[in-house]
Amino acid sequence: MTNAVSTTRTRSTVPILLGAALLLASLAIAYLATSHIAKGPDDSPLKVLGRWIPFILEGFTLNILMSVLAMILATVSGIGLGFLQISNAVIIRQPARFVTRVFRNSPWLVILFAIMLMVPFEITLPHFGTVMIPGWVKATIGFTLPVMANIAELLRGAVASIPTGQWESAESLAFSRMQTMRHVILPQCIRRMLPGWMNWFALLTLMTPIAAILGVNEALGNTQAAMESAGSSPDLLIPFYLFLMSIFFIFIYPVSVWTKRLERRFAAT
Amino acid sequence: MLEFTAPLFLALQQTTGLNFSPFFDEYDLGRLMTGVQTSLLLILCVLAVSLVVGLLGAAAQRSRFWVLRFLVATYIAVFRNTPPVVQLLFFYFGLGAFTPQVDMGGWYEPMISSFGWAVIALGIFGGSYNVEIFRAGIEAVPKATSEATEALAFSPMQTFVHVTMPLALRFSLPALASNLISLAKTTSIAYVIAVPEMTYALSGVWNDRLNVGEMMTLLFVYYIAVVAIISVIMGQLEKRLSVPGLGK
Amino acid sequence: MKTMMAMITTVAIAAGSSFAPTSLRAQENNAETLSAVMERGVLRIGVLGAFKPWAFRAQDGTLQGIEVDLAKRVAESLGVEAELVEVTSANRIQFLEQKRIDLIIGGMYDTASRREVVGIIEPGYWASGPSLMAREGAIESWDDVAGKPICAKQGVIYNQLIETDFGARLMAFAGNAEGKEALRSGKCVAWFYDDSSIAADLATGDWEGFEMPVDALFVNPWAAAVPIAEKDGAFGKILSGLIYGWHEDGTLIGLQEEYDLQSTAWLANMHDSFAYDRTFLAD
Amino acid sequence: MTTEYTEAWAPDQPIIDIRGLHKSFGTFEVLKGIDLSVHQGEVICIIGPSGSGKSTLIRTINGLTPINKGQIFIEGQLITGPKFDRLALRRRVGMVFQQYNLFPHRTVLDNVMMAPRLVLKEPKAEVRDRARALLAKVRLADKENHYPGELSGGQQQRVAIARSLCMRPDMMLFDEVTAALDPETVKEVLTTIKDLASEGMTCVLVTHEMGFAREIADRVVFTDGGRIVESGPPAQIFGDPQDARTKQFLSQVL
Repeated sequence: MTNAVSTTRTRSTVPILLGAALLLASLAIAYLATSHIAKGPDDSPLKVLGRWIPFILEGFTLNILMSVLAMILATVSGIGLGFLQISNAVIIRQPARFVTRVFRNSPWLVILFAIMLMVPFEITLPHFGTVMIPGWVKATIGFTLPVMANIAELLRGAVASIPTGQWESAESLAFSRMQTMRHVILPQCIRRMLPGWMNWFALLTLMTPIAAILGVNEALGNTQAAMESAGSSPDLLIPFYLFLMSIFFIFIYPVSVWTKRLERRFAAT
Repeated sequence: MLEFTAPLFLALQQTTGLNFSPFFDEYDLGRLMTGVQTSLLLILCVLAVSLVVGLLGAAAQRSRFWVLRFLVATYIAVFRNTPPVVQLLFFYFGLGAFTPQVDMGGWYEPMISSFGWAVIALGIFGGSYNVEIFRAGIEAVPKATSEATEALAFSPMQTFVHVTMPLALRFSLPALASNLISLAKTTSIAYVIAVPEMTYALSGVWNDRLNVGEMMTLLFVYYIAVVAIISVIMGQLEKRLSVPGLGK
Repeated sequence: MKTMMAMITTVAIAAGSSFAPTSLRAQENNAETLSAVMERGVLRIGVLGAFKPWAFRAQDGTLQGIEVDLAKRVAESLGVEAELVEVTSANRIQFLEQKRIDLIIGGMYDTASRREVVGIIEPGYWASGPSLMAREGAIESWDDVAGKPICAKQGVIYNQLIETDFGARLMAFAGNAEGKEALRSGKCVAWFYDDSSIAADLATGDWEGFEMPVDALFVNPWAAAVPIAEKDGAFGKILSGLIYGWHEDGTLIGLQEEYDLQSTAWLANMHDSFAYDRTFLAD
Repeated sequence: MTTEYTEAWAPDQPIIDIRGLHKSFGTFEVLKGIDLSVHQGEVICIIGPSGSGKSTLIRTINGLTPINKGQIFIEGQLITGPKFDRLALRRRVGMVFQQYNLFPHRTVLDNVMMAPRLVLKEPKAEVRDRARALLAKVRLADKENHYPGELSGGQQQRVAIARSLCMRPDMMLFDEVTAALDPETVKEVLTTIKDLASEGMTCVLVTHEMGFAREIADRVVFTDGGRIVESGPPAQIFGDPQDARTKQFLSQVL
C-alpha cells in the first residue's frame, strides 16, 4: 500500500449526510439568491413557493406513478423481449433485436412525441367499450419503451455472461432448454441484472419531467404553471427549480446509493 | 438540391399522401438543414465538454484535498440524481438571468446563447457520468502497475500521464461509448430552451404541416444514424487503441 | 348578410328544443360526437393550461379563465358535465382528431389550412392578431426585428411570418411561460404573440417597463373547433348558435370586462352587428 | 560509479545496512527487529515460510513500504528519514516483482526505455541502444516490438528485469520473481539472474527456489515470524542448519 494509490479508494460512505447537506444548501442558496430582490415580507419568493408546494407535490406523485408503472411494464415486456432476442429461431430473434435497437437508440423525447401524437386517445375494446387513454398513461407507455429495450439488453447480457459450463452441465443432467433457463440461468441473471435494473429506474424517473413538454401535469408542468400563475416573476425561477430538483433528488438519491452498494457487493463476490 | 427532390416527393405526396415537406418546400428544407447542423454541432460540443469535465473530475477525485474530493462527489450526486430537463431549465432560466448582456449593435443578447447553455448544462450533466466511468477505468488499472512505476522512480504525475491514464482510457472505452451515445440522444431535450436542433426543427414542421408521422420517421432515422456514427467512431477508436493481450 | 340569416335560421332550428330529436336523427351520419357526448353525459373540452386569462391553473389546481368559462357554458347548455382537458397549441388538433376531446376552445385561429383538418365553428368568439411585447423603446416598428432574436411559442400558426416577412430569428419555446421568461431575462428582444394576450399581461402590472409597441399584423378570429365531419352536423350547429348568442347578449364583452381586458373593436363590432333589434318590444 | 551520490560511503562498507527494523500493519507486527547488511557484489537469498515478512523486508529496501522503527542505509545514506528523496533512491535500486507489472499498452522496447527517458531524461538514441543491448542480454532481442500480452510469463519477467537494469541501478531486488511462472519458464528467468549475479551485481532475492538459492547465493538468510532466524553461506544453511525452525522448514521444502 502506497500513499499515491490509496486516495482513490477513500470515498462515498457519507450518502445520507450528503443528501441532507445538499438540500439545506439548496434552500439556503435559494433564500440568499432571492431574499434581497423580494418585494416584501409577504411576497418573498419562498413564501410564494410555500403556497405552491402542495400543487407541485401533487404533480410529483404523477411522476412517481408514471415511473413505477412504466418500470413494471418495462420489466415484464423487457424480459419477454430479452428472451425473444436469445431465441434459437432467427425469425424471432432478428425482429426482437431490431425493436430493441430502435428503442435503445432513439431519444426519450422523440419516443414520447411519437407515442403522444400518434397513438389514439381513445380505443375500443371488445368488452369494455370505448376507453379513453389519458395523457399521462400515454406518457407512461412512451417511457416504457426505451426502458423495455434496455432491460431486454440487460437480460441478454446477463444470460451471455453465464459461463457455458453452466449450460453444459445442465444439459448433461438432461434438463430441457426451458428448465435450464428457469432453474439454472435465470436465478443467476436476476442477481446480475439488479443493479442495472435499478439504474434504469432512476434514469426513468429523472426523465419523466419531459412529459410536461407534451402537456402532462406532472411536477415540472405544475411548477411552470405555478410560476406563471404567481405572476412569472424572475426571482421565482431559482427557488422553484431548485425545489423541483430537490424533490427528485430526495426520491432518487437513496435508490442510487443502494444501487451502488449492490454493485459493489456483487463485484466483490 | 430541392430541384432534384421536389418532383419526387411531390409525386409521393400526391400518390400516397405522405408529406415530406422539407424535400419540396424551401422554408421547411431550411428548418431541416438548420436542425441537422445545430444538432450535430450541439452533440459534438456536448460530448467534448462532458469528456473534459469527466477527466477533470476524475483527476480531482484523486486529489489529496478532501474539499476537492467532496466537491466532486457532491457534483456527481446532484447531477446524476436530478432530472436533466430541470437542470437545463435551471441553467438557462435560473443562472441565465445573471449572465451579462452583449451589445449587438442596437440591441442586446445574452453572452451565452440557448445553444451555449445547452452545451454547458448537458456537458456538465454528461460529465457527471464520465467522471464515474473514468474513475472505474482508473480503478481497473492494477495497483501493481503503479507499484512498478514507483520502483522505477516515476513521479506520480508521470505515472498518471504515461501509465494510469492510457490504461484507464482503454478500460473506460466501452462504458464511455454507451454514455456518449446516451448523451447524444439526450441533446434532444435542448428543445425546451428553443435550441433549433433536430427535434425542435421537425416539430416546427409538423406543427405547421400536420405531417407528424412523416417527420417523426425522419427524426427516428436521424437519431439512429447519429448513434450508428458514434458507435462506429468509438469502435474504431477502441480498435486503434487496442493492444495485443490487453483486456481479453 | 344573406348567409348570416341562413345560419341563424338553421341554428334556431337545431337549437330549438322541441325539434332536437328529429334533427338529431336526420343528422345521424355526422352527429356522432353529440350522441356520444349525450350518452356519456360528459363533454370533453380542450383548453390551454397556461394561457392567462383565457385558461390557466388557479392556485387550487383548477382551470379557470374566459375560455374555461365558455367551455362550461357549452356543457351547461347541453345539460352535461364539463370535463376540461388541458391541451397545448402543438397537440390540440391531434387530440381532436383522435377523439380525446369533443371540442377545442383553446385560443385557436380560424385559418384556411385549419379549415381543411378541423371543423371551425363560425362565428369566432374572440379575435386577436400577432403583435410584439418588448422593453420600452427597444422596438418601434415591425421592421426593427430584422436579424434579432424573437421569442415565441411552439406551434403558433403565424410564427413563420416573423422569419419569412421580417427576417427575425425565431426562438420558439414549449410554453408561454418560458417564452415570456426568456424575454424578461433578455434572451430575445421581443415576445411575438397575440396582442390580446400581451395586453392581458401588460394589464397585470407584472410587466413594468414593457410595452406593445406595434399594431397587430392582422386581426384573426378565434374559433371553437369540432371534428371536421361534425361542422355541419348538430353539434357544430349548436355551438355556432351558442357563440352567436354570446356575441348577441353581451356575454363575451362581459367576460372581457370581468377579466380586466382592454376592450377591443372586434368584439364591439360583433356585438353591434349581431344585436337583435328588440325596440319593437317596447310598448 | 557511485561517487556523485555520497562521499561518506566507501565500497568496502555495506551497500545495504538494515538496523533494528520494525514494521506493523495495523496491530500485526510483520517485522520484529531485523538487522542485515549486504556488501557490494554480494548475492543474498531470503528464504522462509510464507507470512514470515520476507516480501515486506525486501520492499522496505527501496522505500515501497514505509517502516515504523529502525534505520536503513543504502550506500551510506539513511533512507528512512523524513527528508529522504525516494526517487533518487529508486534510481539506484532496481526491483522486479512477482507479477512482472509490465505496462501492457507499450511495446517491449518502450517498456524498457520509458523510465530512463522520463525519469533520467536521457537522450533517446542512447537509451534505445542500451535497451536493445539489455534485451539481447535477456535473450529477447527479437521481441522488442511485441506487446507484453503476447509474451509468456517467463519472457515478460525477463523484460521486467531488463527494464529495471536500464536504469543502471547499483543493486537489484527480486521479490519472488518466479512464483507466478510456469515451471518450464522458471529456468530462463533464473539463468538471467545468474548471469547478472556473475557480473558482480549486488542482488537481494526473496525466493522459494531452494536449489537456485543454494547455487547462486553468497549468503542465505532464513526468516520466520518477523525475525532473521539464521544466516550463512548456502552450504551451511542447507547442509547443517543450526536452528530447529530452519531444519523443519527445509525438511518441508526440500
